[in-house]
Amino acid sequence: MNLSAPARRLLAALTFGVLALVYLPLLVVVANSVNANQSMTWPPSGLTLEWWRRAADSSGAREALLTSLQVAAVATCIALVLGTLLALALQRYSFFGKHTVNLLVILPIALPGVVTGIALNNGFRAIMGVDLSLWTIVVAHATFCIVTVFNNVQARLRRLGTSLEEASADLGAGVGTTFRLITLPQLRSALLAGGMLAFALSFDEIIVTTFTAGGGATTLPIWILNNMFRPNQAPVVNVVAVVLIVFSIVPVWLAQRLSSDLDAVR
Amino acid sequence: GCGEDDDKETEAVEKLGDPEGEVSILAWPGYVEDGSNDPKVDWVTPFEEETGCQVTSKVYGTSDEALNLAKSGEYDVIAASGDLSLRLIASDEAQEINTDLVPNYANVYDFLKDTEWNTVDGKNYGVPHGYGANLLMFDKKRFDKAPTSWGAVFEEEQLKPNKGKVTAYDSPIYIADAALYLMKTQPDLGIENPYALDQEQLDAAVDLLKTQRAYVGEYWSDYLKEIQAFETGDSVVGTTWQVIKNNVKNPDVEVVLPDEGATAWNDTWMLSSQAKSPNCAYAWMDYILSPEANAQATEYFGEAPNSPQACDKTTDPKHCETFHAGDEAYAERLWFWRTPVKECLDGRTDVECTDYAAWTQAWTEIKG
Amino acid sequence: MSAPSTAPTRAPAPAEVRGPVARPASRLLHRWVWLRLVLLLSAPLAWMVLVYVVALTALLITALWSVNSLTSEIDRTWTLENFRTLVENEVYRNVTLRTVGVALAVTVIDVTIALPIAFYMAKVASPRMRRILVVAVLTPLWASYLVKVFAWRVVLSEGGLLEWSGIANPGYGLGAVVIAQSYIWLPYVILPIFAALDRVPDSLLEAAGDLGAPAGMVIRTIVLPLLVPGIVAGAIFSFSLTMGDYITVNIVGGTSQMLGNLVFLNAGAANNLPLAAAIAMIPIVVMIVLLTAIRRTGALENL
Amino acid sequence: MVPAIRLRGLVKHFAEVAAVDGIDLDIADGEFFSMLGPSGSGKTTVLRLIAGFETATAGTVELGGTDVTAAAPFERDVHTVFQDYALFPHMSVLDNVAYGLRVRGTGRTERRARAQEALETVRLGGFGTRRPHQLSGGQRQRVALARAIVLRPRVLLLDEPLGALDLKLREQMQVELKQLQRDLGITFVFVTHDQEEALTLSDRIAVFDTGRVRQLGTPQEIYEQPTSAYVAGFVGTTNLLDADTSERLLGVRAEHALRPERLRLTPADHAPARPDEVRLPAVVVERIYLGTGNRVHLRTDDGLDLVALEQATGSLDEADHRGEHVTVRFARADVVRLNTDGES
Amino acid sequence: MVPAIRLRGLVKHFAEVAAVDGIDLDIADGEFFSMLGPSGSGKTTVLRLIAGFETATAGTVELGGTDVTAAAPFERDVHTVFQDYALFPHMSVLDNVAYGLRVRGTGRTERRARAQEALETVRLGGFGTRRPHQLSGGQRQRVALARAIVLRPRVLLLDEPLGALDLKLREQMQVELKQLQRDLGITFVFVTHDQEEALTLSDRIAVFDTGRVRQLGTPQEIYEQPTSAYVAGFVGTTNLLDADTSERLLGVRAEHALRPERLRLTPADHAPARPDEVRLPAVVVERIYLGTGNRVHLRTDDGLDLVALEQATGSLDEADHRGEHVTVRFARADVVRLNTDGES
Ligand SMILES: Nc1ncnc2c1ncn2[C@@H]1O[C@H](COP(=O)(O)OP(=O)(O)OP(=O)(O)O)[C@@H](O)[C@H]1O
Ligand SMILES: Nc1ncnc2c1ncn2[C@@H]1O[C@H](COP(=O)(O)OP(=O)(O)OP(=O)(O)O)[C@@H](O)[C@H]1O
Ligand SMILES: [Mg+2]
Ligand SMILES: [Mg+2]
Repeated sequence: MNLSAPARRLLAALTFGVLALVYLPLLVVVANSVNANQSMTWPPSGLTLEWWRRAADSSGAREALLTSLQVAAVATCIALVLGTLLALALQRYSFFGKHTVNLLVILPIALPGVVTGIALNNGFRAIMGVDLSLWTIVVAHATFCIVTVFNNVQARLRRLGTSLEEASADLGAGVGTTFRLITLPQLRSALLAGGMLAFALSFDEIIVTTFTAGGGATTLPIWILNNMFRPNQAPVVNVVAVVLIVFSIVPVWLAQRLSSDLDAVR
Repeated sequence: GCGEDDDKETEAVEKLGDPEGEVSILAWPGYVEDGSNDPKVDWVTPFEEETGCQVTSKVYGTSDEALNLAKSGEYDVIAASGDLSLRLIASDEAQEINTDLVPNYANVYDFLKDTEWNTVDGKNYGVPHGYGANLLMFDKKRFDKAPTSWGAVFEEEQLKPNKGKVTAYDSPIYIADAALYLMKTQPDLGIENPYALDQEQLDAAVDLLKTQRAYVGEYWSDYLKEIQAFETGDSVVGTTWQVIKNNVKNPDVEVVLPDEGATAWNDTWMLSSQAKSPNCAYAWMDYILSPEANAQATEYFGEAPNSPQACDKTTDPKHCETFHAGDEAYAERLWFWRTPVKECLDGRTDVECTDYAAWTQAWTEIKG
Repeated sequence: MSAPSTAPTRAPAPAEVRGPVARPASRLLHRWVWLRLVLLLSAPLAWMVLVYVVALTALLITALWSVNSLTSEIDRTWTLENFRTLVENEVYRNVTLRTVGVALAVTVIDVTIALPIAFYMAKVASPRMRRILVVAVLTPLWASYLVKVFAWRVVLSEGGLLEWSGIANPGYGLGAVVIAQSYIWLPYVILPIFAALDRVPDSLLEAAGDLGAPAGMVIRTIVLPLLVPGIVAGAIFSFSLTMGDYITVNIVGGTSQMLGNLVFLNAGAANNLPLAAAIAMIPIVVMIVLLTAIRRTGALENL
Repeated sequence: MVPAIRLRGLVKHFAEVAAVDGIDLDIADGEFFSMLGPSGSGKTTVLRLIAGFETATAGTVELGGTDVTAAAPFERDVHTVFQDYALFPHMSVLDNVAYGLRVRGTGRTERRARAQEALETVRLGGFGTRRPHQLSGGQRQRVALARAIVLRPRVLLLDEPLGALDLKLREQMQVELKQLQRDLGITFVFVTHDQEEALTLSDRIAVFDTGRVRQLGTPQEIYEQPTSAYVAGFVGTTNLLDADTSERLLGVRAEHALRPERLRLTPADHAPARPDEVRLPAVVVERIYLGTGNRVHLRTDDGLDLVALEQATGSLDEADHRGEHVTVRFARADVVRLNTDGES
Repeated sequence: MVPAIRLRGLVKHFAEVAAVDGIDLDIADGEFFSMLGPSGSGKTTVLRLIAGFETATAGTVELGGTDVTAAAPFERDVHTVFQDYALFPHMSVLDNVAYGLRVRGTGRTERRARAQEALETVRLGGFGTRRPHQLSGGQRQRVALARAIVLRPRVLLLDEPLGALDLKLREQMQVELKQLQRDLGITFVFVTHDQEEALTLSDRIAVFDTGRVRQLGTPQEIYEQPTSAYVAGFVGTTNLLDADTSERLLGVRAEHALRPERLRLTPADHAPARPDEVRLPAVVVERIYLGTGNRVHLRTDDGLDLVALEQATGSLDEADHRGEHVTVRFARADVVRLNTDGES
């Protein structure tokens, strides 16, 4: 937009100012990962690499990380499938109860985590009679992740229209072929965006997870929570967080590149 | 199944069979360390090598969370504090222990054996782990004279100078701390046991805590939070554990066992009535009571070991002294956590006592 | 120039290209719209109903039961006792108001901060800078929630970073909860607003400027109304996530408690699932009222 | 001969709107058939009914003698070139063109070769590896064409394929389209609302009006013997003479149409009219420069508004002729009598 | 008189691209000024520089004698009708039109009255309560116009306002635009790439070529005296005679242009040419029916390809004249000599 130079500068200053504020606590995390004082008080009382060494040795952290990645990956996959199906149904057809279904998809994210947590906890144990495990976490996460995929795919479908699908049918492709060769590739960047948000949501979820995790199922947030209660372990948690931030930049950047490249094609 | 009792076994076994090859344990953080968090902290691996029982463990943050987890029936062994143990027993989640099958039980301090929080109707439901007291911690710069009474956190006069910097344990069980103070300072209330409060007594304790709340800066439940608060000065007086004091770098912070005595916890290893691997569970209980393992675990967590033999094995030779292990006189002044139930624990039969649900309700109101 | 006078010279076409391809399944799907719809809807609907609706309903039913205090077993006789407790006890009203208040504050703060940032990202920054900014906004999502809250504890503590750097210090309490929660959910608010703004064509803003509206007016009369769906999406995120939180308030909340704490305390701690379920009905009702109100405006369609 | 397309009693309702309201048409094999009509007159809907994207409310569609009314699009041997081209953005140009062969299971090498060949046909041989967004509008249009013709359909449906192109490019593409159709001998059903385009390209034209065919015929028939004021007005500019005026001028009480290019302007004189012509004194109201000539708006002395077209046959003097007195002449033979049912 | 718009040395670079590459222009008050040129030639950019949406890299923009080079759009007394209309989707038609008044703080009643009046001007009086998406393309375009004229600007900038309309509607809108401009006396700066539109409407035309003005003049000047092959080719169809051919036919070694409508076709004969004309024997390659006449593609016996325009002056016989031998005649005076600098 045509803004006056001072307005642009003000906006830029605001944006970068807020971003700086956003990164400030992360700096604290970084500082604490080398803070000699294990209770992470400010200012740091000295430098040490002890926590990094310990983190490197911590197979618990590694396993929890792997568990979280697995949970998030599987939950995201389920959410991708279900969210896409729902978006297709709701965007392309009109039927009785459409609004209810729409509300139903939003509900798991719109209702507070504790509510979803105890509802699912109760549902799994008392109603379905299944033992809590890694899979119950996956199911719970998938349930509230559906909405992010759904939103992204629906917005994309709305913009896409049906002409490409018609062109495909016109050229002789059946319903399945058209979906595989035309619709799905068109949805790729929306799936990427929705999937990434779903992944992030699941990866860092703790409240619902607390209620649906079975014994031995330690996701990273749970490991972190536990270690905050464990002597001499808290700073290691900071190291893990720093490592996460650093390593997350790569996939985030890649996804961003990929989706904007894909969008450029449009 | 909706949690029916069909597969629960509450009677003690007569003899042990072959180990099942795996055991699942529910415990406080730091009780079951297998080196995955710190390779130097590992007493699970030797156990696994010794017995062939593979350990899976889950940790919990509060006794209440543990109760829910225990009910799922997925755990063979549970480390339960006194505010949990009776609830497990009452809901038939615990199995009587045949202490003869736990050789290391013999070493345990006598005052920890057959206590009222692990023994019901003469049946023993668990073997003790370490123990510790809920002490009074304070920043001596804020006090002319080191406090020796819980009055420091309950008397308005003494609370005033530290308004907003008082801390307290964030759990309904903390009501017992208030009750203990009232027991000593207001005898006419007739409190005999801080865990056996009739409605009137509970109300008095609640009032006391509501008064206190106005001066509280924050409640704590994880100790990292309290360590931080005392180091930075966000908190200057409040309940604590010895281990927290040991970790606070601020030299002005001290702890005291006040004149009134204190509440305390003693954790009990219990066997689940739904245990799938009772033999490995017995093996674990014996192992964790062994002097080596008990010393490691209690020292790592920061509490008193359960036997004099264990005290000999601690890496810090002063550990048992710091934590007053085996100090019976000291232990006399402790009121170990128990679950309040309707049937008064102090033997009164003319009144109904308030149960834990009522305490929870009260705690909700205290925090407001 | 009437009918084609020259005979068309049709190139001979290989047989397999000509003509339709037999695909019975596709043909069936094509003909029966409802079949397509059923295939699309059955899996996700079954999932949502079996996993979620059933669980929620069970929770609602549980709220009408009570707990036997001795055995801690659930007593399945219908009672409104739990709801009576909620209504009669003013502490629940206070906590509800406090929770909604905090959630509202967080939402207002996040939306207020997110708007200019999203605007800068979508409409002012160069494409390259935009990509960098999106990454910069997304990255903090990966630093664990707990770690970030604890970092705020350090920042807000006495003599902590905030005081240390000379800025006033609110200390622990509701203010700190609002700050920490706003911080944590900010990216989830920026993203949908950014996406909505990205879809507003530049020419609309130019047209408004062209008609004589200064920047502020353009934003008030054109940008904001067009952003409503994005804002609603972001607001639902921050509002509900804040309302369900109980961990942040434990860490930086001082003495405060929120609805989440009560649910957690009763469900986890006191083992009083019926009461917990009854308390959980409060946020459910709040959210459903809110969602219905929003749906009236049509903003949900674009969520 | 069996018509390539036969429509019988075709009706399509959307809710209450009758988008197509009873159409009977036979389109011959190899014909270049245009549908002309204003926006919303149902042209696209007819096309979509032929292609199978819509289901007819009533009536039948036959292709090459087979009733396909109930068949799915992918079962019909017709292909469509969409107005927005509908190229697949995630595929290269070559893959776009090869798509139809791919879904028919043609082998990779063969389908590439044939797609390449189709691209050569539309003179885009060197563009196979590009993505659609890297092409100009005209090139995209040709890719869409290649994608359809590679399958050698009997019938090609084109929905305003030139609508989005600028004038220059459009003229060029018109020539190419016509050539292609001739070379391949495919039946083209061409939708447009550009009357000039329809006249230039078609063998036959159907003029649409709110879901019905108003007139069907060759370009000459449509242009020179419109049967209604509607058609006369829609195709080209026309002077409409109402019944009264006609009676006065021609002695026939009926509506007539008169094309502007049939009017001759000469300097004002009072010579008597020849028997086969009509002469009217008039004043020039406005003379609009068109490059190839002028459009002259006139008012006759008896109050009739007429438009005439002057071709530039020599260097025009640039003076403004507004107000000039002239004589308008036209041959009686050039006046077309309209059917009395012609409204509008 | 102070020109409504004065551009001096206007340059605009986007990264390395010089979108506008040094433009000097004076546009008079009340003039209908068109910018004509192919896609990407910088027309839109010039318009955006005048409106203030872009900042010039060099040069100045004056409006009514005041230098506004550095002024913001909302400070300039010019208004734009955008190609995509840019109607506010969340406001009613009336609110859209009233927006400019609202921004200026005009009272509610007054601005509604004036907006309504503007809507009447564009014949949309009854549409005030609709939302933009409920209108057809032509109606939207008129709303955009109403939104701009309600402010009575001195200058109105129109960026291909008719580009999205169908031919019939476009012709109708052209007439309306022209009338509106005359009635209101507003200066119109009109961007188009439709040469016919430019010729029909404008007082003056600037033909753009890659950021520069290639030729500036009245429609007649542009059409009949193009100074370069570029302009001759872009505006209307033209026969280009290269230097060799010109030397042979006209005795002048220079490029020449010859409009199709200046060619006369007569039955083949071998009569000698008059001194002021050229005669060439030729064969008809194709004759395309245009309604108002025919476009005839010819090849002369000495291998020159020419296009001629035959006006329909009487009932055409419908026979196909392909292959017919004819004589092409044109006046020497009708051949336009192009500047030698004319490339392309
Ligand atoms: N999917 C639909 N739902 C409702 N009405 C429709 C639909 N498609 C078309 N119509 C209506 O049917 C009528 C005919 O539309 P159609 O698209 O066939 O016209 P057209 O002749 O192709 O017009 P244009 O030249 O604008 O493309 C219009 O009144 C239109 O509003
Ligand atoms: N924002 C921009 N960034 C980079 N290049 C631009 C930008 N806007 C225009 N250009 C370039 O400047 C040149 C002139 O563009 P402009 O839009 O003025 O052309 P135009 O004559 O209006 O074309 P059209 O008829 O297609 O609208 C083009 O080469 C275009 O690619
Ligand atoms: Mg159409
Ligand atoms: Mg342009």
